[in-house]
Amino acid sequence: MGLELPRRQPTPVQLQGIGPGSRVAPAPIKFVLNWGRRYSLWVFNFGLACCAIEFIATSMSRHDFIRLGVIPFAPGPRQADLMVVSGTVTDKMAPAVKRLYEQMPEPKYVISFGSCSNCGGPYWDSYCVTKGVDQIIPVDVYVPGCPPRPEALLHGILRLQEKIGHESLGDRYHWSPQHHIRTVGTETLTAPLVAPPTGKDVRVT
Amino acid sequence: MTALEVIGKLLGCLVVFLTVPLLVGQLEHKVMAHMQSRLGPMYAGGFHGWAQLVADGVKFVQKESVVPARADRRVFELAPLVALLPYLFVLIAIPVAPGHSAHDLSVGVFFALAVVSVGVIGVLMAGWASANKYSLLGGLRAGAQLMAYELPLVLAAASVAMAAGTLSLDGIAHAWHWWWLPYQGVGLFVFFVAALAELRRPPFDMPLADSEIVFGPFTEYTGLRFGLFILAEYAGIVVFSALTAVLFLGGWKGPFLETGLGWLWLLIKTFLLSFVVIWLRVSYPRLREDQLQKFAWAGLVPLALAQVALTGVVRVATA
Amino acid sequence: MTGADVVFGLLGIVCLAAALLVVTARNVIHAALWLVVCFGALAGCYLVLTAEFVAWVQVLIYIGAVVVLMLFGAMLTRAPIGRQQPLDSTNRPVAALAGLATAGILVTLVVASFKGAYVDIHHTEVGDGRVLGTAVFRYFVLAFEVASVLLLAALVGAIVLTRSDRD
Amino acid sequence: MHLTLALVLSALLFAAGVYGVLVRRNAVALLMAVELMLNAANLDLVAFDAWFKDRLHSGQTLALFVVVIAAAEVGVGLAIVLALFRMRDSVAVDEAIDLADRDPVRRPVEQTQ
Repeated sequence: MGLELPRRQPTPVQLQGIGPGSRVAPAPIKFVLNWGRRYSLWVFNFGLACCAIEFIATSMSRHDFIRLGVIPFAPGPRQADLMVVSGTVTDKMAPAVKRLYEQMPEPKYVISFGSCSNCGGPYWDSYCVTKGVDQIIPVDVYVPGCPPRPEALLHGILRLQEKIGHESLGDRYHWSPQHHIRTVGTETLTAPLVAPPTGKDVRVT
Repeated sequence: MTALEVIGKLLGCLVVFLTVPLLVGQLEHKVMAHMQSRLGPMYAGGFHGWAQLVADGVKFVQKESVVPARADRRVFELAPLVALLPYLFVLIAIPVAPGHSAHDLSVGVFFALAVVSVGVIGVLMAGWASANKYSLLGGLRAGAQLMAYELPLVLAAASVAMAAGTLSLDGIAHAWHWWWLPYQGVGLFVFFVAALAELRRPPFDMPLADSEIVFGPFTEYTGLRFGLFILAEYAGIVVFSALTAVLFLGGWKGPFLETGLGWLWLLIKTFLLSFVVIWLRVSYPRLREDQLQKFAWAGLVPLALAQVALTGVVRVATA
Repeated sequence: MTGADVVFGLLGIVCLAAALLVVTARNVIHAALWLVVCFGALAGCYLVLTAEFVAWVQVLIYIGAVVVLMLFGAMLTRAPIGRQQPLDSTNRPVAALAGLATAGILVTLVVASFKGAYVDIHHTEVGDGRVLGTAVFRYFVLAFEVASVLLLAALVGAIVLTRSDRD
Repeated sequence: MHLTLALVLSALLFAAGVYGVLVRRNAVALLMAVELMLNAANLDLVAFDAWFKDRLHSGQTLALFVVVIAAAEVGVGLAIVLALFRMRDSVAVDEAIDLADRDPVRRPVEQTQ
């Protein structure tokens, strides 16, 4: 666990629709923007264990979370708005979870689905299980259960939508006028514990 | 034609371009859902989730736009526009009523096919500039697919142009009779299938193949640029459905109300064909790359040539 | 100076600039993309010269097929992003000299020979499908047949060349 | 419009093509320069067609034939380039100095066999 990360700079974020004026934007505009994010949550399933089966059941015809605008269409993280981590996050898998989270474009949301990803679940005393995915990435909604029923995920999605409906993007991102960039709060991206890929082992075509 | 009229027509094209693809997208959500005994979007906008794609659009505008560090930035940023704009230009040539299109060209068929074929350059640009091997593979597949299916597409269009004796879209729709359905039926099949392949729609979505190469050329695209690619896909469905309707199904012609409400017939035919596009997506599995090429060269090209020969024989016999 | 002159001149500048970028670009894909711009502007020039059919053939064949084929070929032969194995050989000064000499000779020649020649584009027959169809299938039908044989030979040749005989 | 405009543009395009053919060592880029030269010829043909008011439209027809031949040329040319690339892992034309299959400089493995 003694993994020390170098202190990282805040990540600059290019958001197209949100300028520095987003803090003072009139309420109707804020409402429309939040409404758009609320009902268009393209979901990226990080299925790691049995909870993934429940996630899939939620996407199928009986429960059908597309009703809520949660569209399981994004094949990769770049197009996703919502990541559902369903299953046991192991220390070996954790870098991949963090990496894929970081590949998602802002604004992005995470639902931790099931006891394992909430806190390690029944494997809380295992040497290789991450005690909760919130140790590596920020989580918006926790869905308890082992595994939770699909209804529980639907409830979690509704809770997330309520949260999105009341949030303000101007507060979520810090605008620094002298650099003309927006940054995500550093605390969400610099949580230690798992080393991110260094880039040396990554070959880009 | 006054300047005001021209501006009005172009504005009309733009409005159609921005609304009809969204309607087709919503249709796809709903048709797919009901075919899979689901409901599809129900909450966005209230009544049966009618505003789902509006919400998607509002969201795309707000998303972070990521350009990979190793990507070729300018080509990467330009690619969605190159993929989208050709479809807008084609819309200008499509006749909505006898003698009514935004701009009637004497070589309309050629214009439409030529401009549509430019769109694939956007996909190739996206595939190469993303600096991602899956994108590059997808781009290569898209290029190979386009080259294979361009030939039957043009041959089928040539057949119907031969039958009508003109290259003008308006003239072809004028010359159309109901008995062209059996007469040009093979051409209709070839054109529609090749159009599906040009659009990279399932079952011809090898370039995107999300279970093999993530999302092909669009893997690295986020936010608004990705939204433009999606819009290009649906605009492509609309444009090719409308082209098929004008070339092979008589455009504005219908059993009644032909004179006043011709545009309505065209719209109905376009939506019916779009429905078939969606239906095929839900029904058929994806073709393998070699099956895809074989289907084009050994299936569609001979069929298209046979259709051209048949049309030629009939034209000479009746001349 | 008429409107047609101005339009043609602007398209010509675009076309020429793109052509220069095609032969000087450091990256083969960029060169191919500039080729698209060049051919597009050239199609516009054909439209000004009332050759409507040729213009759209230019777009369909050159942009839609030839450039796509070139991009495809460049990608298959591993065109990386950014700097790469240099595209140009070392004889750049000689090549520039030859290019400039060609330009100088040809431009002086055509300007001297056709000074003041005027194309009356408002009273020429527009080269649409009917006109060119008549020309090709009535007066040039032998050339047409020969061209089709040539295409067939090229098709067969390309297939033979790319076949791998290992299996 | 003035005929010289079109002719000068065509001449300059041709010169750009000449420069490209002489300077390029990547075979695909070289093919592009050849295309530029063919297009310069096409522009001449179309311009003279409009100038002569040719009733047979032989200029435009010839331009169409040039387009056909250019397409065939690119097809065969790229096939050759791909064959070259498969054999030598390079598309540099100045490395393809002989027509033999075996190149002792670039393929030491085969040389030892």
